[in-house]
Amino acid sequence: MQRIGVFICHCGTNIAGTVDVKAVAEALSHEAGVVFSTDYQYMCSESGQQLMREAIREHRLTGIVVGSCSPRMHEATFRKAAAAEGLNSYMVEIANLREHVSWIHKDMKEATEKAIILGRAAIAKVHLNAPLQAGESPVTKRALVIGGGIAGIQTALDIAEAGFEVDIVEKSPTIGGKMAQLDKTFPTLDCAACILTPKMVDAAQHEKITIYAYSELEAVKGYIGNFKAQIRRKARFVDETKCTGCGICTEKCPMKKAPNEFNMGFDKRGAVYIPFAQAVPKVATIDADYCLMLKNGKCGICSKVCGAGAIDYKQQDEIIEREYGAIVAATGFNPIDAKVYGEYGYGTCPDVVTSLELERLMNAAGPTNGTLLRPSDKEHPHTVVFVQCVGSRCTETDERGKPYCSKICCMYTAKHAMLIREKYPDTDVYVFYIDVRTPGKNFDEFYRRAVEQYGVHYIKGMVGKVTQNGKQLRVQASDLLAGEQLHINADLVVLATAIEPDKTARSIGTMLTASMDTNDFFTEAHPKLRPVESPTAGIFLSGVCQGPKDIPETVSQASACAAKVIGVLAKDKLTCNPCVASSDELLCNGCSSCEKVCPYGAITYTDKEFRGPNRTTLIRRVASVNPAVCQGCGACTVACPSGAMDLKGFTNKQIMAEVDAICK
Amino acid sequence: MSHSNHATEQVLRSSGVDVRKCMRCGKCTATCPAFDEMEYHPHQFVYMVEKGEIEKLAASPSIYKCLSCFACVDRCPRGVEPAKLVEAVRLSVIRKQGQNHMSPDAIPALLDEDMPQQLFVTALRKYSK
Amino acid sequence: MQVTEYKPKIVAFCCNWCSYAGADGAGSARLSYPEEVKIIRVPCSCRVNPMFILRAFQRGADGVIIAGCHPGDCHYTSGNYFTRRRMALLFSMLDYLGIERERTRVEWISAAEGAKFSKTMTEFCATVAALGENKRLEDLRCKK
Amino acid sequence: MKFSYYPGCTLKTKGKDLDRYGRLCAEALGFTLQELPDWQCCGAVYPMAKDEIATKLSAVRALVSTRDAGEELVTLCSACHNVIKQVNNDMKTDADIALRVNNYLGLETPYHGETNVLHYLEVLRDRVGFDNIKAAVKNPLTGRKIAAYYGCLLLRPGKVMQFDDPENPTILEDFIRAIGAQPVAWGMRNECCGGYVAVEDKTQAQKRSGIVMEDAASNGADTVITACPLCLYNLQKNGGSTLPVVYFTELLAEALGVK
Repeated sequence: MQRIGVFICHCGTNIAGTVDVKAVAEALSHEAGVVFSTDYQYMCSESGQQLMREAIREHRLTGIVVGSCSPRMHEATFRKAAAAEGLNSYMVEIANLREHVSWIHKDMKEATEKAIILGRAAIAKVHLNAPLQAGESPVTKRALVIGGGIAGIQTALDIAEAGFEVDIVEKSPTIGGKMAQLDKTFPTLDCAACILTPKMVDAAQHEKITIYAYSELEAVKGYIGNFKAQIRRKARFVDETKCTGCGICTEKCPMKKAPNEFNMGFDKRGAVYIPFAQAVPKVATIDADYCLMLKNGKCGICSKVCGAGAIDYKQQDEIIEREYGAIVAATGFNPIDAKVYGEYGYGTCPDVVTSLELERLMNAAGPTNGTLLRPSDKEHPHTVVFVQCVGSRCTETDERGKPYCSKICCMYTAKHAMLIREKYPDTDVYVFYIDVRTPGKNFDEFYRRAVEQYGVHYIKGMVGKVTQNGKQLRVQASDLLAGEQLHINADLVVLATAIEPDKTARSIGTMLTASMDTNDFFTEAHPKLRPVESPTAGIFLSGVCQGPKDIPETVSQASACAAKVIGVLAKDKLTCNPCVASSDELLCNGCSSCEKVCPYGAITYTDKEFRGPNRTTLIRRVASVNPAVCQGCGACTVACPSGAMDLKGFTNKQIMAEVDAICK
Repeated sequence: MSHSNHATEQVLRSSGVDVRKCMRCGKCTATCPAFDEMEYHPHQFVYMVEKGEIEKLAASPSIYKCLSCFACVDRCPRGVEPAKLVEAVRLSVIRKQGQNHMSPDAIPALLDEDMPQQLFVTALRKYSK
Repeated sequence: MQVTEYKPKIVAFCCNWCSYAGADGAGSARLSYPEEVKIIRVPCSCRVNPMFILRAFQRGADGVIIAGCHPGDCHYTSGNYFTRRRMALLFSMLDYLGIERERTRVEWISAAEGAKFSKTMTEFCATVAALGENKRLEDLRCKK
Repeated sequence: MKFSYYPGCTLKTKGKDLDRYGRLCAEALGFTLQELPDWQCCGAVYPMAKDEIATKLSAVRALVSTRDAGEELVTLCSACHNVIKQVNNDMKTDADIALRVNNYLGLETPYHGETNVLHYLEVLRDRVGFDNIKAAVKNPLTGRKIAAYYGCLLLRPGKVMQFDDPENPTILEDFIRAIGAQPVAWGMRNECCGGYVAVEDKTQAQKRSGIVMEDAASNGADTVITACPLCLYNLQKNGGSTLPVVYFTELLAEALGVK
């Protein structure tokens, strides 16, 4: 039999104004097991807690019921107070007399009655409470970052700086991501490579960081603190440890027909290639789809010219297994395929390009060495039309576009327009916009500068159709403020295409059991208060994989994400929520129903020996719950047909005792 | 915002268009081949129906200028389908007695020998009840 | 003799993350609902065993409502989907037993929907009150 | 291969060539077009309003009699195709329209859009196959530069017509290649010819057709092909160009040697 203490809080007049607190304390003092019952003005105050602690000592209380505000408010406070007196904190139950009684009812008699009933329910529950011990699990002090763009690099650097080991897994031959392809960055117009490549080098040289480039995540098992990941290191056909990155092989490769992804396919690269001069790791990769040696065994030139003997045509994919305490998704984005927007002529008119393609056309290391020339005839364009929101902000049922705002396009278009006007003042630049969205530090000023100082023509309206008209493009558009339909003869049309999560995000999300929204962006644990964590413990989110964002935002989020990861890795052991499911092995019939409904994969089955009749041994298949993985939802308890599965802190008996007390 | 009246409701019901989906991008108007001939343009149809200004639209020759080419229907990123509003407003006019825009008697004078049947059947369908 | 107004007994199972917080929200905003509603906190609506509902009816409850996070918003990703399916089955069984369909309900109430909580509870009380006392499953041994 | 065939009014009068060559080619390519008995005019234009029921009935009748014959319905005229396909879609997806039409028609078995509607070009692409057409060509139109004019009705609304990419179609270009000619790349191939307003407002039709014909000519076309009698009329009569405009079936017949 428990020795229960009841403490009814006045909460000033918040509760006492509507509930007769003295009557409640008096009524509950007659309940079975209650050895002490009182009321106090502010139970949460220091003196209120003191009162409780004294009562625990004096009356040797084994259970506590506090009639106060919502447990979401002060449950932790009272648990702590009880624990300070040596009482298990899970022996405390709260009857919510404020949010659920005094604040919603006017009549004192009825409110008091209800308060007594809620108090009784809490007492009934406490009778069945058992002391619970939070379990502990060890933490592997290494983090995995999936994706080596600016988000992944920043997160890795911050974690490494805190002294923890980090592995970056990047699917392409080099880290750097989309930012490496950009020309300048808004709103300061510093060159992307100048600020990114030092960070890439930092990451490569950091003793705590290991970069697995040209590698992909294959499988993940485990839970927070204890993940096991398999990483596929794709065959480069070049020994990374031997290659010096001298580039002789790339020059001598006779096969020069592979489209150069880094330059958005505007030029060609060899079958053996280094994506760009500042690539990290700076090693060559052989493209098996184009290499003559790999395809038909005829060539071998790269192997002959390589002084380091790094070429290895027989290299195979390799799978390595590593352990991690936390995993960061930094899988990034891609622009959508603009070909679906045939009305803008992309794919049929060569001088209709996407914004990312324009970055390469303007970049000094790009296919035109930084001179803006149009793709069709390599002439300098004199009229450039920008189309905003291509595939962004579409209705949910739209098959071609995305329902969200891609967020970065307004700003990079202002940047493009400004750069073109600055470099080529004889060029007319038109920007067709629906809204110009510039929330960000110095963002609107930047956009205004494009209009006021650089004379970019911003037109509120949309482009309806782009067609080839001889050497030029015929752009038909609306000018909504003037109420006109415009027909512009343009030399270059730039589409600000929507961005979408990288295609690999979905499969990675599945591996990590991290939830995603309908657009394949990772879902955060809380949209405001836990924006860099996945609801799945131990999985963290960095960069655009969580939602569209620009570079400054990505970097802030990447660092925030690192802070959260460090918070996990800094602990030697993780405390688990003790209110987890557990199975009574004697009742379990091994049916797997619980395993099937568990959203966390916390339940496994093992064959166990049991004593049978007449000194025999029976082997039975029984469920066991990993308390470090279980989050305590209770889905399994209801699925269990034999009643073996129960949830600590919310047992079947406890809840039914509450039901009985309420219905009495 | 609108003083919702019977005419507006009729147009909304008959067209099946949800005007509130419009984000005022103007792609319909950008794409409209009949722009020059119209007093009110596709995006204005959407906005004015939302405001309940059916009378102005009904009195405008614009309702006889839409080519029913479905370009605005296909290209609208919000799935608004402005052409259906033009049709619904036009119907609300020609369904009234004596309000036919073109009577069958007027057709012979407009014919030339090469005109396909489909041309004046369409015109009659569009212009009269 | 004064005729006391009939007051139904209503048990509300609320998930800790959405609906219990929604009930707190209703309290903070002082949005009243009948005091007949007594809330039991569960971690997730999927913790509600059909047994609990039968027990409530047995012990004389007149209505039982289960409130959870909106579909897709479950703190545990998929718990409320289990609830939805399980309760659909249970309710049709209760129907078969002669417990009116209106005495049970599943509602999705988020932490931000204090107003919805209060409105839902008020409506549910009125519905149950109109049905009168539940006698079908009541265990007479539990009567005083 | 046998299909129910809906020719439409214009193909019986001003658009006889479209029909005649279509039938000849079908025979040459080995499929049968069985003209629907007692078909009525489709109404020439799709009535967009949800509360227009009577004007959708004749299309439904054609669809129902095709269903009852257990066949697929082939059309040749773009306008008929558009009307019948869109009405069919209404019957399939709009329960209210379907209910009212079915109530009105009092069919033994109510109709809910079961019939598959194909344009003649879709039969060529998806059933016969352009490769087989290429093999069947006797007089390849080598050296001819042909502009494929789609207009509006074959393509739009794309979601309903499901004919080809409405903004970047290829079916007619593939057809042109199959008969040995060279397709012209041009931007105005899916712009409106001016349509029915030609009755009332010749200048509007002239402007629209003019833009189309000028674009075809400036891209080096020697012929423009279409599947629509109204487009043919507008482009020829109001296009202000001497460039010949013919039905695609006529060129097919020429290539197959059945003209």
